[in-house]
Amino acid sequence: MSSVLECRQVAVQRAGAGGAPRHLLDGIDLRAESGTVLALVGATGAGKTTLLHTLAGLLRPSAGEVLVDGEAISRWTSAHRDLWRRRVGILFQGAELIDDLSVAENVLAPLVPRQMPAAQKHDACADTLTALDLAPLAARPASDLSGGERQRVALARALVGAPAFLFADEPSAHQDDAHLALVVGQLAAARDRGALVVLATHDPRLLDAGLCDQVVRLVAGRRAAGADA
Amino acid sequence: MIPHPLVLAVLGCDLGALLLLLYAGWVAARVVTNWQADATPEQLRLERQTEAAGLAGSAAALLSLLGSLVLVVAFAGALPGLVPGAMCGTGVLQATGGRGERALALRLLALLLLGAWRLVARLDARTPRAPLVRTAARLLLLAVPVALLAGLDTWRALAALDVHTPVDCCAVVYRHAHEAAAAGTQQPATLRAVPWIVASPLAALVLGVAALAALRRGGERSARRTGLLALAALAFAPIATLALVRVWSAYHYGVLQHHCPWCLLLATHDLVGYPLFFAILLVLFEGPTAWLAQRLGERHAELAAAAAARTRRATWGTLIGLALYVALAFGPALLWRWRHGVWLHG
Amino acid sequence: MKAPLGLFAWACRQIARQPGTALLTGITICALVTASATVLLLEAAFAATARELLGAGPSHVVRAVDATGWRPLIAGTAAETARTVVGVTAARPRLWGVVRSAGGAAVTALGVVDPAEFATLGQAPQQGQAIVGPGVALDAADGAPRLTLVAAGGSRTFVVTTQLDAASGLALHDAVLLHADDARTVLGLGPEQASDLAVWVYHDAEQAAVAQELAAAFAGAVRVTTRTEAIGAAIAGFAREGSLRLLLLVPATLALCLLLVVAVRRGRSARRELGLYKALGWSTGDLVRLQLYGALAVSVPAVLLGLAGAGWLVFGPARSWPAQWLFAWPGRAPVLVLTPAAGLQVAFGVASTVLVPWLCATLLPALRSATVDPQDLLRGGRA
Amino acid sequence: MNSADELFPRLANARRTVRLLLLAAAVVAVSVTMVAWIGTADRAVPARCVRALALSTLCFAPAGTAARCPAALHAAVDLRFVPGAPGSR
Repeated sequence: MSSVLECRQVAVQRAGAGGAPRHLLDGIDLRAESGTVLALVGATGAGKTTLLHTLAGLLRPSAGEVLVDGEAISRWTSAHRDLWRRRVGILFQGAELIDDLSVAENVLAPLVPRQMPAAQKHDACADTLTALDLAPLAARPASDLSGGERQRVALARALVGAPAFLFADEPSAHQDDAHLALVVGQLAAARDRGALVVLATHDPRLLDAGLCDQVVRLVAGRRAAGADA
Repeated sequence: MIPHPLVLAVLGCDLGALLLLLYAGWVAARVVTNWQADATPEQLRLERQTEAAGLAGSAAALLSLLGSLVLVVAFAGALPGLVPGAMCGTGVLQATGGRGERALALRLLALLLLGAWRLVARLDARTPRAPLVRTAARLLLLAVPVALLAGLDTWRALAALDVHTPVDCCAVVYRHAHEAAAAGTQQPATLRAVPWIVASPLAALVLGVAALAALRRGGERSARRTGLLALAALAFAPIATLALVRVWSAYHYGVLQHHCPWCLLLATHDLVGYPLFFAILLVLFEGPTAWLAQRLGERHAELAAAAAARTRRATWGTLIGLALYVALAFGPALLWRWRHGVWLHG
Repeated sequence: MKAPLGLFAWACRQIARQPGTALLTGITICALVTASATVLLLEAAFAATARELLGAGPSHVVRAVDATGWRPLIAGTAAETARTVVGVTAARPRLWGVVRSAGGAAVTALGVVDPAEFATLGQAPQQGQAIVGPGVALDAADGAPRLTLVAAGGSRTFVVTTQLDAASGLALHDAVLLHADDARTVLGLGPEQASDLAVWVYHDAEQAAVAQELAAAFAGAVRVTTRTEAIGAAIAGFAREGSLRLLLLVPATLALCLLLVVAVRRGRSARRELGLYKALGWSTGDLVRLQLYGALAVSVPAVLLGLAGAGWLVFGPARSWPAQWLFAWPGRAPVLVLTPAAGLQVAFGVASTVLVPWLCATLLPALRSATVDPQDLLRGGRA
Repeated sequence: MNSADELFPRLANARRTVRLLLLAAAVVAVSVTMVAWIGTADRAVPARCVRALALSTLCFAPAGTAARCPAALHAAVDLRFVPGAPGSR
């Protein structure tokens, strides 16, 4: 089922030092359809992560609207945005793993409250771990992993529920070339499965991999004019 | 207060419900004053607390219902053994010095208000923009003080329970019957029973027709049909209760003048009072719920589907309650007539 | 078989991550339930036993009274007087009283007035013989077991033909059954006298009414006690003793409060993880259920084991300990009766007075921590 | 890893431990209830004693104490049931 994600004049502000409002995003417009990859590029602090989290429903825009198939999800109550995130896979910049749980348990976490047979949950975890070369680390606690391994576990956690929307913040961070190919392969597979993949990245290896259908450049919270590829 | 386990259970449930209701009421007050659909951190925190308050309120409603059921079981079955002279709940209520009746009435009112709040809150939770959040909060703020009063009255009634002074349990029941007889109406029992013998089947018939009419899908006059159903249910509940106590209970007791509601809850009468009063309460709850859900569905388009489903379920609930009452109230009377050839009332 | 991987399993995993707190919570709840359930169960068992067993006993007991206390009754005339009252179906004089054995213990001497009635228990004692209850200590120095009682006219020694087994302990634990004449001698009664009069009526509901007519039928001052009053007085005394023992709940309740503080503090520190779950698609209801399952997984077994512990202390081999400590019961306590209804009531009462407050105390912090929003997690700058 | 126990060993162990604990608690509770039930089976004997000797009190308190026969208490006297018998408080 094809979906359309849109932003109309989205702005996000936060109380800065001394209480004066600080604009993290201002006047953002964009549109992306499922089955494509959208890359958000820009310098550190340009607002890539904030826009990614706003699209994922983690942040509510101070102005403007985020629409999915014409429905303004940004106006929904928190409870409904929680449930909407079951169609979403999120990869945080810092991986955000639960250190004293094992790799497999971290990947299982999103599926725990869902009404799915246990076998289906198990198979989804096993397949995702194998696809990202994490099967040997399944029983290891997340605290014992390297940076690259943590990022791949976080990606596996984002992919395990076969999400309709995948929001990945720096998915290629700490990855060597061998594992980068695995990551790109999984992102492409998600796209080919019909998901809308939104990446926030600095990594030219990712942009040159021929993965992205649309690139949006952000400068100081605004969309840079004419910069789309 | 006698440390009877069921008394402890009622107090435990009420204490739990009280704690949860105070939390839910605090959040409801903040919703009524501070709720605006924007993206400030305060609004986000308020939305989260509203979710939590909804869960706390539901848990409190469940505990209140459980506490009320345990209280009725205690009055009907466990405490008569400790009150000298008490044969059933009537004697126990006497031993509470009249506080018991008021506590039960307040608990019923609190449960009605919590039921209305839960209906609105659950419909509201089914829609992404929560159009009814303020209405639900106001209803909860209405229910909280009533629930607190009910809890206090219950504790006072149980504390005032006198297990030393004998009560004249059945004498009270027979005195009421004789007072009714001597109140200038020297008619025989039959004539005094006629109004109830006519009114209760008639009320049941009207309620049944209204429910079946409300079940018919759609149509522009569906709001009026559920309105009629609500009115029929509100009229049916008191008539059915009084008719049960004044007339139809005689066919369970086998005695004419024993107008006692509590003896129906005794094991000697197969606890038939529990399903009977459950049926009446089901009609009392579900009848108005059908109309309320219908009205909410009309006023908020995004609620239409969820409201229609709830209206249909409430109408079926009313029909089930009605069928249960007819079977257990009128059934024994018809059986008696078929077996003995005459009505017990002559 | 693939183990279910739902909220309950995840809640169990959360417990396994902090086993110490869970164990301490469980032990405290178990102790609290055992303590309160033992007292309530003992009271319920005592009341149920008294009602069931004494139902076979007399409905009224008539005692003659004067300014100094009890006076013996003239057995024959008293029984005839009682039978004149409407509703009385039988009246039987009784010979009984408290005497001391040579060893110093107080025992209850009972005269077998009606050997025919006694036949259901066995051969009635002849003169010079005695049948003793399981709790009476005998002196068996030279072969045949004997019992010496210190009586009104000096000490008397009896040959003990039978010592009843523990099953009769509820009724005759410290009783000494004697021939009627021996009983009168030991109790200092005349040949026609009796300690009091046992009366049976046709219908139990008439107890209160017949009591007044019985008192009026006797010339002298008498005190008539109905069976309901006798049982009520015994239960009330027992309940008063028991209620005092409930004070031992104070330390256990304080321990539970301490654990609540730990639970609230743990809830606050888990906010970051709960915020992450919210970001991964969990709802507030899921988080509350997770913490509720965790609380139930700890408290339900603790309550069950607590109730089992109380049951063991009241009915099991260890039943003598609470009987001695709570109610100064000497020696081996009898086996009490407990009706299913009374047992369920106690279990239900204790579980709700411990489980419901504990779940509410767990639910409220759970509700507060479940209201975390992913934005709180993100604002922490780590994401 | 074809089974959940292999992929999630600690999760499976934790769940199994709690289930065992719940089961053990239930078994202990049921067995104690059975002990209580069996123990109460022999109440026929005391019932016969009460009927045969017309007893109006049971032995829950030692002879000679107020709790033994509270209904027999008289406001004006202590507990000596028989004149001349040694005081037994």
